[in-house]
Amino acid sequence: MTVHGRGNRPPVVTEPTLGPPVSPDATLDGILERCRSLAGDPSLEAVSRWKGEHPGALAIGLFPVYAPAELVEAVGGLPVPLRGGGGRIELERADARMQSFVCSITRSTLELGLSGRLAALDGVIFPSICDAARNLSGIFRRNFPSLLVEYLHLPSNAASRVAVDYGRGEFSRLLGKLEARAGRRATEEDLARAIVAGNEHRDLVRRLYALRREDPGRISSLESWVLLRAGDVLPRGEHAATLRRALDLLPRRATRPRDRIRVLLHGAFCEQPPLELLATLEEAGCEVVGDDLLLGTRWLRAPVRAGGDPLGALAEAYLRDSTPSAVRHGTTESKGEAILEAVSRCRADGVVFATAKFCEPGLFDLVLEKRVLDRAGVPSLAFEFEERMGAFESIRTQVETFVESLLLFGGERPVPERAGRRP
Amino acid sequence: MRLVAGIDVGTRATKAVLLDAADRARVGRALLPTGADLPGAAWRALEAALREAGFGREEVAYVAATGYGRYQVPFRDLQITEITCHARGAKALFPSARCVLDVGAMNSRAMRVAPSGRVEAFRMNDRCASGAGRFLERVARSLEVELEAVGDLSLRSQDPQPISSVCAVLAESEVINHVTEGRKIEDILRGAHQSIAERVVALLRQVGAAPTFALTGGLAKNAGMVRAIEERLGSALSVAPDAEYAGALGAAIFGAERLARREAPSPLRG
Amino acid sequence: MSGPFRFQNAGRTLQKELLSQWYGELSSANEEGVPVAYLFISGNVAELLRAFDFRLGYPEVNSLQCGIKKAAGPFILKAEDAGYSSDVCGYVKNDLGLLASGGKAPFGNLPRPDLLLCTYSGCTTYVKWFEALAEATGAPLVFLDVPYHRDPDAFASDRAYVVSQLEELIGVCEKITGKKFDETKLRGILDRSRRAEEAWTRILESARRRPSPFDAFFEAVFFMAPLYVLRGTEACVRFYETALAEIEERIAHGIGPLPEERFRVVVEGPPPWPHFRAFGELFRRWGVCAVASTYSKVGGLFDQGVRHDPDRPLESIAEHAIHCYTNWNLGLRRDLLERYVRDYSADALVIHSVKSCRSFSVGQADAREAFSHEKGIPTLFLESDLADPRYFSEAQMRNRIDAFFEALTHRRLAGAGAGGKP
Amino acid sequence: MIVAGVDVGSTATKAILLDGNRRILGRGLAPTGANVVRAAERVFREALRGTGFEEWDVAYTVGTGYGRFKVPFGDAQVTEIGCHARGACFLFPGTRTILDMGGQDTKAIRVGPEGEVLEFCMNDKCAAGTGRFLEAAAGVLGLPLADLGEVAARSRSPLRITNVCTVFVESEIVSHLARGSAPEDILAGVHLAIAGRSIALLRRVGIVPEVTFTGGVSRNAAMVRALGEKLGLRLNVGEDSPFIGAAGAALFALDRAAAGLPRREKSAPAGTEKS
Ligand SMILES: Nc1ncnc2c1ncn2[C@@H]1O[C@H](COP(=O)(O)OP(=O)(O)O)[C@@H](O)[C@H]1O
Ligand SMILES: Nc1ncnc2c1ncn2[C@@H]1O[C@H](COP(=O)(O)OP(=O)(O)O)[C@@H](O)[C@H]1O
Ligand code: SF4
Ligand code: SF4
Ligand code: SF4
Repeated sequence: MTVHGRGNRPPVVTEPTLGPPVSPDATLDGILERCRSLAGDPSLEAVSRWKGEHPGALAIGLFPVYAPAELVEAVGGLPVPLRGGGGRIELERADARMQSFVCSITRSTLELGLSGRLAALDGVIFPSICDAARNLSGIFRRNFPSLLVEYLHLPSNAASRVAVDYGRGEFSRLLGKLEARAGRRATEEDLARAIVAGNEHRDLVRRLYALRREDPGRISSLESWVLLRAGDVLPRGEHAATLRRALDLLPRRATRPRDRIRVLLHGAFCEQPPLELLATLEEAGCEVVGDDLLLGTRWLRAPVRAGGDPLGALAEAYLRDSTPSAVRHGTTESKGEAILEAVSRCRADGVVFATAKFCEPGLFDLVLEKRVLDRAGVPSLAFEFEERMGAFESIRTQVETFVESLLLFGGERPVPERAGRRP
Repeated sequence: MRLVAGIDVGTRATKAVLLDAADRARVGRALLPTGADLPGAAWRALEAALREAGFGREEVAYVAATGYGRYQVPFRDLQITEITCHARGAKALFPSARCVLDVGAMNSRAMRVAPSGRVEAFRMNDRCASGAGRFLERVARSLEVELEAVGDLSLRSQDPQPISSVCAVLAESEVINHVTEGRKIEDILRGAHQSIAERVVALLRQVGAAPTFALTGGLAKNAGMVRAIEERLGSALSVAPDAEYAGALGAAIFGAERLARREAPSPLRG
Repeated sequence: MSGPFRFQNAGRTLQKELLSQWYGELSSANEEGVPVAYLFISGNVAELLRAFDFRLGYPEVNSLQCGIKKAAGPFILKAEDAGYSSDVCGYVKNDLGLLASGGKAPFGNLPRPDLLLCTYSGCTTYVKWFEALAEATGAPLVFLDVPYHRDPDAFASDRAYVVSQLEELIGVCEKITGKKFDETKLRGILDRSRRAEEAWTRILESARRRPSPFDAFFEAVFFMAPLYVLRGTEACVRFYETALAEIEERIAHGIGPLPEERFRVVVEGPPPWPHFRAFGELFRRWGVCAVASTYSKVGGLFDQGVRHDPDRPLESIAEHAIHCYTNWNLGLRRDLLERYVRDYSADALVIHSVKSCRSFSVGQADAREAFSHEKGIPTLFLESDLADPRYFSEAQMRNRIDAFFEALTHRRLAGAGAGGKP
Repeated sequence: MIVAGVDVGSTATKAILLDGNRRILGRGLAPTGANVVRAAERVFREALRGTGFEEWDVAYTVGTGYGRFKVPFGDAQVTEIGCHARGACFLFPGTRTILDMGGQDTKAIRVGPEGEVLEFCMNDKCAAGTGRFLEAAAGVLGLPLADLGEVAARSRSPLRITNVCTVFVESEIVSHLARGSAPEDILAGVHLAIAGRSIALLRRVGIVPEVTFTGGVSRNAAMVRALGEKLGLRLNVGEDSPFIGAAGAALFALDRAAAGLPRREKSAPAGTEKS
């Protein structure tokens, strides 16, 4: 039985599975360049290559948000977080099977499938997040009969005594399906290893965010996006090594202080905004010091308990320690508290809500969260985005206005003279 | 004399306002169609304002640009969004204004403004042009009425004909339907004005409408529009005779403040 | 053989009477000091709450009523003013707008709830709705997590999970009402539910006849209301027995809801409430009778054998919660539609896709592909909304409906066998 | 015997005159403008001109298009979907799929061998991606509609046009011009954007060759080319393509006249009589 080295303790630094491994003398620019090329590829070429090198192993797509990558890893598979088309693909076929009033990620994910770009996958897991994604799982089942399409019902009744047990049962049901498809069983050790590797990886992601928070001049939000997004197509071990190397190099990088407002970007927990949107935020004078973008498998806030019953630990982590988002039931107080806490942790001047157009859960939560911020006197700006938006003029205008409302009237800070910064 | 210029390069019209840098008195202004050449339009508007005021371009010490073409003004010192500028300009015209509504050719914007002139909240129409001036232009064109006349005509209406289409383009055929059914032109126009008013007032409500209200932008010149918005809002609007210059005025004020705070050499001189 | 008409319109008349009575009781609940619970239509657990004498309020019914009384527009705008996007469910916005306007609905005043019971069978927007109501009313929000019917393998554990939560819910209800749980009382309620469900199923199945005595969409939406709001009461049983008598009378006279039935269709999707009459008229002109519909199954798939059962109280409540139409996975839904087309000898499938409700709509365009391209069932696809009056254009609707039935007529005339029949 | 079909579109009104042997005797085309009735009468007379027939010689007239109920001399009405299908199969008997691009809406129709409508789809909520969109682009670029094809053909590197709103696209075009982009590249981009949208619509009904392109936009050579390239197919287009709706209406008129159906049944939809 082959257990791919990733996740062993101490964690492997390199895993010679894909292209050149992260060499100890890789430069930051080199790493960013490589990540950029990986992050920009909607056809999952890196996944095909991985499959070539691991005959018989499964590549399983994970639809956002709360999909347990650990289960896939425990059967020796490669979890492949799906992030839609990223604005890079034309919707030619999906439009015929999905109405225009549905969020982009569900439509573009369908297009990825219909256009054959998901051919490298053996299956897709859809966690219970919203009506659109739930029904997408049904559309996938019909259109791609050879894929293993699993809908994972995550318990939403945290108050119930039976919820964790039920969640454990649901994880176990899913694992059973994965085992059957993979033709191998996942032992307790396999699961435990995957959990440890996941914990370590998430810890690195947290360190990167801490760095951006403390020292935003070291790495732009665009660079950190690229760095994390590459993790969507890399095996966890390899991505961890990349992150670790980048984290070593970043403090040595030259930095220049910039006169910007510090903002928390919030609301894009599922469908991801186009990269240009982050660029627009930066150009318009924002330093994004915190976000809830779905980069990496970030959804667990605390390490999953190691030892004991691994499935139970995963279920409990989901129910007790997962990042709150619009697709997880929670009270306004708890969500409001979480966002205020993030504002103060990031020392943010304001919050920018970027919500995916047609994302019903996101658009509902936005109203309540914005109210909480208004009451607390935290300035905020809200707009909607789409994967395939080409024009950022209107968003630029809104963000600039927001920046101006804080800088021009903010007291001692000088007015930014941005003449010439943009063609 | 040292002058500060505010230039508002809008989708349809480019506006320039000149202020005396010393006492911020307005000394000149101009409005020209924007066309396709944005830098040229900005330049011509500034020239025209200078001509009107009788000054030379070497006297311009600072240029602040705003409007959708603000980045296309090569000789600017500073650019600020039209939202911030309209709010500021309106505040200068009507110091008691709490909410400002700017209705231009393609965009409408609603702002709630703090006493300092800071924009506290704002909304703009996005993606769909149904609640802005272009809608009226299209209606005017299909009814073969001069744009300048539509507002006054609409005020004569006794029996407004609602326009239900949300689309500025499709509304045209609805207008045509009304004509075929023998509806009066003023009634159709009134319906069109009400349809825009409905949309812009919705923007105002979303920022938390609170009196007093000021209207700026090109549609402020249209008396029928003013009336339709007032009716929908249930509150009076402050409208300046030259409300479409509010953005340029706001930009010029920011420019003057900026100049006062820090002397910057003007690229026009160098 | 046919006697005189005794039951003509008896159903609609009694329905109106019962509903206004129910609204009246609801409106005065706060003053009377009777506890009020809000809950959803789909897969709700009304019987359990009734066992504790809660008066039941249904925010969905508020929105439905506002929609059909053409009162939804201003409420929806009110919610949008408060920041809700124009793209989210209009039912939710209508209800929140109504609440923000003081809860004065065109049909009565909304009482303050003492319990918000979110059973979210089939729609995750329910969660958002009740989270918002909890914030607005301050009432306790209790969650009943009903898993999506995704996989037969999961059913047994799903049901057990719901039953455990129901047991927990009993504790909550005891605390709120100060009453002890009375199982005998629950069994009685369940028995009345079962009787109403039996009669309702017979009404639904009568549409297999030609002509159909009953329109399973345009009429059914009125006939099914008591099943939502009165299920488990004696009045509910009386209503369905009366309605069944009316239908049987029509059968005896060989008549249906239309002067002449020219096309039989299956309707998928909710109705456009704000334009319901105009919408129906567009079909009636063509002699179209709906012989089956999915909207009439949102409150429970009784024609598929789902029943409340006094002998298995909590289990049958849990089964009912899981087996409502929108909680079925798309594969099961498609199979059901196909069965309806076949068993009810329909000429075509009409899909009404509403923007508000992704729970219904996402997947409909794909189903249309399946039906029209792969199964050869003529399919008419229409788009508008169930609550928001802004998304309906009568001229466009009419164009599509006319073109579709024009084509069906021509095909019939040309002798091409009308598709859809096996 | 002669019959007429009048297609009152949102933008243009068209008329076709047929004789008993299904020969086209005359055509009429005029902008619909503000007075639908006048436009219908005008094209009707235009179609008669030079044929030697008079108005009262016309045995039966079918109206179609969005203004079909407003043709005062119409004897019956058929939706434009039915008429486009009928007309397309008449002019191009191999037709199985039809794309109709008019001034305000775009329709995709799949038909059977007899011209019977099997399935259709239309976009009509918004003027995005319709003939009006092209008109707006032409207006901003200062080009007559008839020249669009020629200009777009010169493009080597079409731009990506992202706006779908007919109003906002104008400012997008202006900003492209301001950045120094060539009008032909902008125009080619506009055509590609619309072609993409229409193909998505076609896919919904299923693309079965031959594909016939109807409606006013079929006169636009750049659109014909853009669609052909994207589909990898040759589209049926001819001189009479903009008249296909009217021709279909005339064919229905012929059937009815031949069947001796009564005239002026204005309120009932044409397909509704019993067999
Ligand atoms: N006299 C007038 N009567 C009615 N509308 C007018 C008049 N003058 C200008 N407008 C409207 O004002 C709009 C231009 O407003 P403006 O604020 O200058 O727009 P922008 O800043 O976007 O160029 C035009 O769309 C036009 O419809
Ligand atoms: N000479 C031409 N060259 C290119 N396109 C044309 C020409 N004439 C009309 N069109 C296009 O045809 C459209 C009108 O199409 P039509 O089918 O007549 O519309 P409708 O039936 O909706 O009135 C116009 O919007 C325009 O884009
Ligand atoms: S973006 Fe929102 S609506 Fe779309 S799949 Fe994600 S959670 Fe659902
Ligand atoms: S509805 Fe009309 S105005 Fe609105 S986006 Fe579409 S084309 Fe533009
Ligand atoms: S999404 Fe559909 S089922 Fe859910 S609340 Fe809205 S209308 Fe009801």
